[in-house]
Amino acid sequence: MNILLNNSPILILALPLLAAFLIPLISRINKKTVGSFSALVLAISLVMTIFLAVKVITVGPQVYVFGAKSSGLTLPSGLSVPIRIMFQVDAMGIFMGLITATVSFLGAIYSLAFIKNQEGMDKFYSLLLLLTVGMFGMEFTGDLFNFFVFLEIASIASVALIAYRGINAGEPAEAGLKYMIVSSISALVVLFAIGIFYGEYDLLNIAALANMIKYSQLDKIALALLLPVLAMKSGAVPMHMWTPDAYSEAPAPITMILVAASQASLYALFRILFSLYNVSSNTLTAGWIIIVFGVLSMFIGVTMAIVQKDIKRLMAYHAVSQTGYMLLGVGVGLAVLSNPIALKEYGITSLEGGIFHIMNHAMYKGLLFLTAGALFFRTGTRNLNKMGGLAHSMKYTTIFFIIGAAAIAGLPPFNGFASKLLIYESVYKFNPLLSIIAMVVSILTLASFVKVFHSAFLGPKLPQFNDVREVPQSMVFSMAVLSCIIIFFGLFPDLIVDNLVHPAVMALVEQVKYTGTVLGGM
Amino acid sequence: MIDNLPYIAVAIFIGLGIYTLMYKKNLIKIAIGICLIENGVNLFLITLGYRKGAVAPIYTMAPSGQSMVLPTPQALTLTSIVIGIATTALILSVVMMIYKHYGTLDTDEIRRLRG
Amino acid sequence: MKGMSKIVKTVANFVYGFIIIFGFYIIVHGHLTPGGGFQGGAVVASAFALALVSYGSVNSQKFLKKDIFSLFESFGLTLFIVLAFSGLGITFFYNFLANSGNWFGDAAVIGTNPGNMNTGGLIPLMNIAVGLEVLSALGVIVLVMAKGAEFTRKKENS
Amino acid sequence: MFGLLETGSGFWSAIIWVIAVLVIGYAVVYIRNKGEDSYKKDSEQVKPFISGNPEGSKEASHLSASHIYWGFTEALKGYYKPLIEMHTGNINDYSSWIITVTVIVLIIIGVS
Repeated sequence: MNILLNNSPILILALPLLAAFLIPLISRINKKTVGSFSALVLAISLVMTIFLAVKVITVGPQVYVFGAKSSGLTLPSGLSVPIRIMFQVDAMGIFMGLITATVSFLGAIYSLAFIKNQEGMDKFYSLLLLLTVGMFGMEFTGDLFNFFVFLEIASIASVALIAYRGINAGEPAEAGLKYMIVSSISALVVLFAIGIFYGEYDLLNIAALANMIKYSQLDKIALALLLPVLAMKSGAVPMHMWTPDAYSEAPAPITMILVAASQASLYALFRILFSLYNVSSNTLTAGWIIIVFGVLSMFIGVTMAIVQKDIKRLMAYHAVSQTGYMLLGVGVGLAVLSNPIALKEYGITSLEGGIFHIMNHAMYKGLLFLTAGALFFRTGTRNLNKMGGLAHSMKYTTIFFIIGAAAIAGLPPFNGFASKLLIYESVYKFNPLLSIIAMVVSILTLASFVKVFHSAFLGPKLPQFNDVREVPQSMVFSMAVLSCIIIFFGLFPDLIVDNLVHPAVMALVEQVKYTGTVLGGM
Repeated sequence: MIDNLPYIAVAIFIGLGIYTLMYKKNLIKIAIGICLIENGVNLFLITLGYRKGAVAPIYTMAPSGQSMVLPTPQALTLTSIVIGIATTALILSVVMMIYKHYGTLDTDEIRRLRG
Repeated sequence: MKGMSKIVKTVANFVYGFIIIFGFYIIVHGHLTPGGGFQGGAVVASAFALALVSYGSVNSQKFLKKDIFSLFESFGLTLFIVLAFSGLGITFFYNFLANSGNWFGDAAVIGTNPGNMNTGGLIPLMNIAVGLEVLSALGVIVLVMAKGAEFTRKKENS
Repeated sequence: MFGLLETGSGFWSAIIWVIAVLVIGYAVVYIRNKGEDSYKKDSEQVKPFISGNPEGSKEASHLSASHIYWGFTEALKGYYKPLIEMHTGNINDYSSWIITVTVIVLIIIGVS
């Protein structure tokens, strides 16, 4: 038991990795067990993530060094800088890890019915596990180059999954190609920036780099290269065009996981801005750049969503818009990072709002995409114009959709309201205009979900949907779990904020904590 | 000056790649553009690890006392080449799928997803 | 794809074995010389590409089977990750074979020397696993691309 | 207690909110029940009044998605037209946007 817990940072990744490679072998013996096998592995991974989270929150950040004589040996034989690849899990990393574990487990459960008996099912689950591995790796790694490798693993796996239906139709292949090209550009730019860091400091470890960083001209260039591409991977306007394409064409459980994957890029952006640069950089400028990205994403995302006719495309634009809230909250926190009074007064709250919104968004947007998948599963269309009256025959899905839509629109008492309230109130003290824009966007969000609700669920029962039934149990199970999480977060937001979000924010703000776990001298 | 030539080559590689991505309409050419940028970045990494007059970093073959070039950037480059092959293969196979359904490689026509 | 002329086929027959042997040489000597699993695997896969080009995709399917390739691919990957797991008593990826006196367990000699095959611990084993994976994965890629080329030609002709 | 979430300038508690909603809702229902009950279920009252025209079939009356918020988009035509034109779906434009934004950020961070 102890050995499991000590090795849990790597086992969370390594077990899905092993399973991903075993699946092609298993499917030769029995094709049907593949899905339940991967769900089982992801469940183990989820349990281990929860145990690791308890350990990280109570004990402190965990370091895992690959191939060393002991897993905590960061500086072997008197070296002053770490040379081995290591995983470094602090409160922020495990916060994202919990999201990834939950979402990928539920995605696998949902896929049991959604991807039943289709051609290439073994490859689907292999890639799903690889995508999970890539996301976990991006969140846990303490090494920049390792981050690049996991970024590429995640994007290659997600491209293959987006193009999963590309054998039979052209659009998924098109969406996959677009995502592949933008993500290769971003990965190469990230690699170039890593090269700059290596050329300047001869280091790849984030903590050691953070200790040395001077914000010279080269560091400025590296920051300016990393910031937009990572914002692009998380879907910030005006580089969001891949988001609706990829999200709408991927199978629904994959879309849910892709949302978490884009948030892993967002996490990397925050990690670089807070843990790597922190106050050594010009935080006001970087913060305002993030805020501008955020406001543009919020507003353009939601206004584009209102005119969409494809249900998943509409939700994808909402994903862009909600990413804007996170960017806004964290951007305000970053802008006042070097000002201790403002940071204490509203900066921390704003960061809490932004970070809490990440988790909330993963949950309710996942739920909404799953309901859209359920509609597609039964009606065979994503076009809202062709839907109607589905509440008559899909009662559970309707209830789940209402919960998700209320949460995304920020209606109390659901979880979206709690994080949005934190953002509104703290951002208002920073700049009232930004807060007002955020509220308007929230209203427009509600308006566009009223449209979806009316055109898909309300109205008389349409004759072409007479034989539509409720979706299978595994799909209902995934959606029910997400709904329960949303209601729980909505009723007890203080539990989550105090126990998970606040430690995560402090892990971001206090750079010494991050460097200290590797370099000592806490 | 002569030491900086690799960096100039890097700039040319990446510039050509960006030009290809922005202005070439053929999907195969776009894949080539990605490859160009990738080669530029790989060359950048390799050049960072180069030292004048140093030998290859092989444990058993280096004469003692002689300085070696840095092995880390070479390992990084190798990894990025491997990833690059996977990326290129994936792009090309997706392009093949697109050609199967759309019958064209022109980016102006491959935009059923828009708006 | 159709096969090429008799000259090409004869030369390909002659070179095929040598390329494969060279590839395996690179894989096995990965811990001593430049190269390793990926490079060697790529060299072996280039032999497959040569066979495919010279004999045409229809004829070469007799000896290049996609099914066997994908079996070897997942086998190589699983072997690699199992090797990484095997060090888990200490840490993941821990090289417990190095300097242990068992397989590949000799200590490496410092200074100019031709190199000892029996060093490196887990690294040669991992190189073999990676080599197996890469040669079969690239083989699959080459075969699938050839199939796709076949399809597009049919489409253009019709 | 009660799930109090400090927001910096106040607090938020979903439990209290739910209790308040229940209390107010009960009050509203109570007041409503006190009113006069003149609604008769099986009479002409329940039928929609369409100036004496016969009622159309229910299936035909469903309002599809593209008709909802038509006025909104029509009024904001000047905003929507360039915005939709911006989303060309062309891969070249995707890359161009990324590179343009990167250059702008490079300039801003470089100058500051």
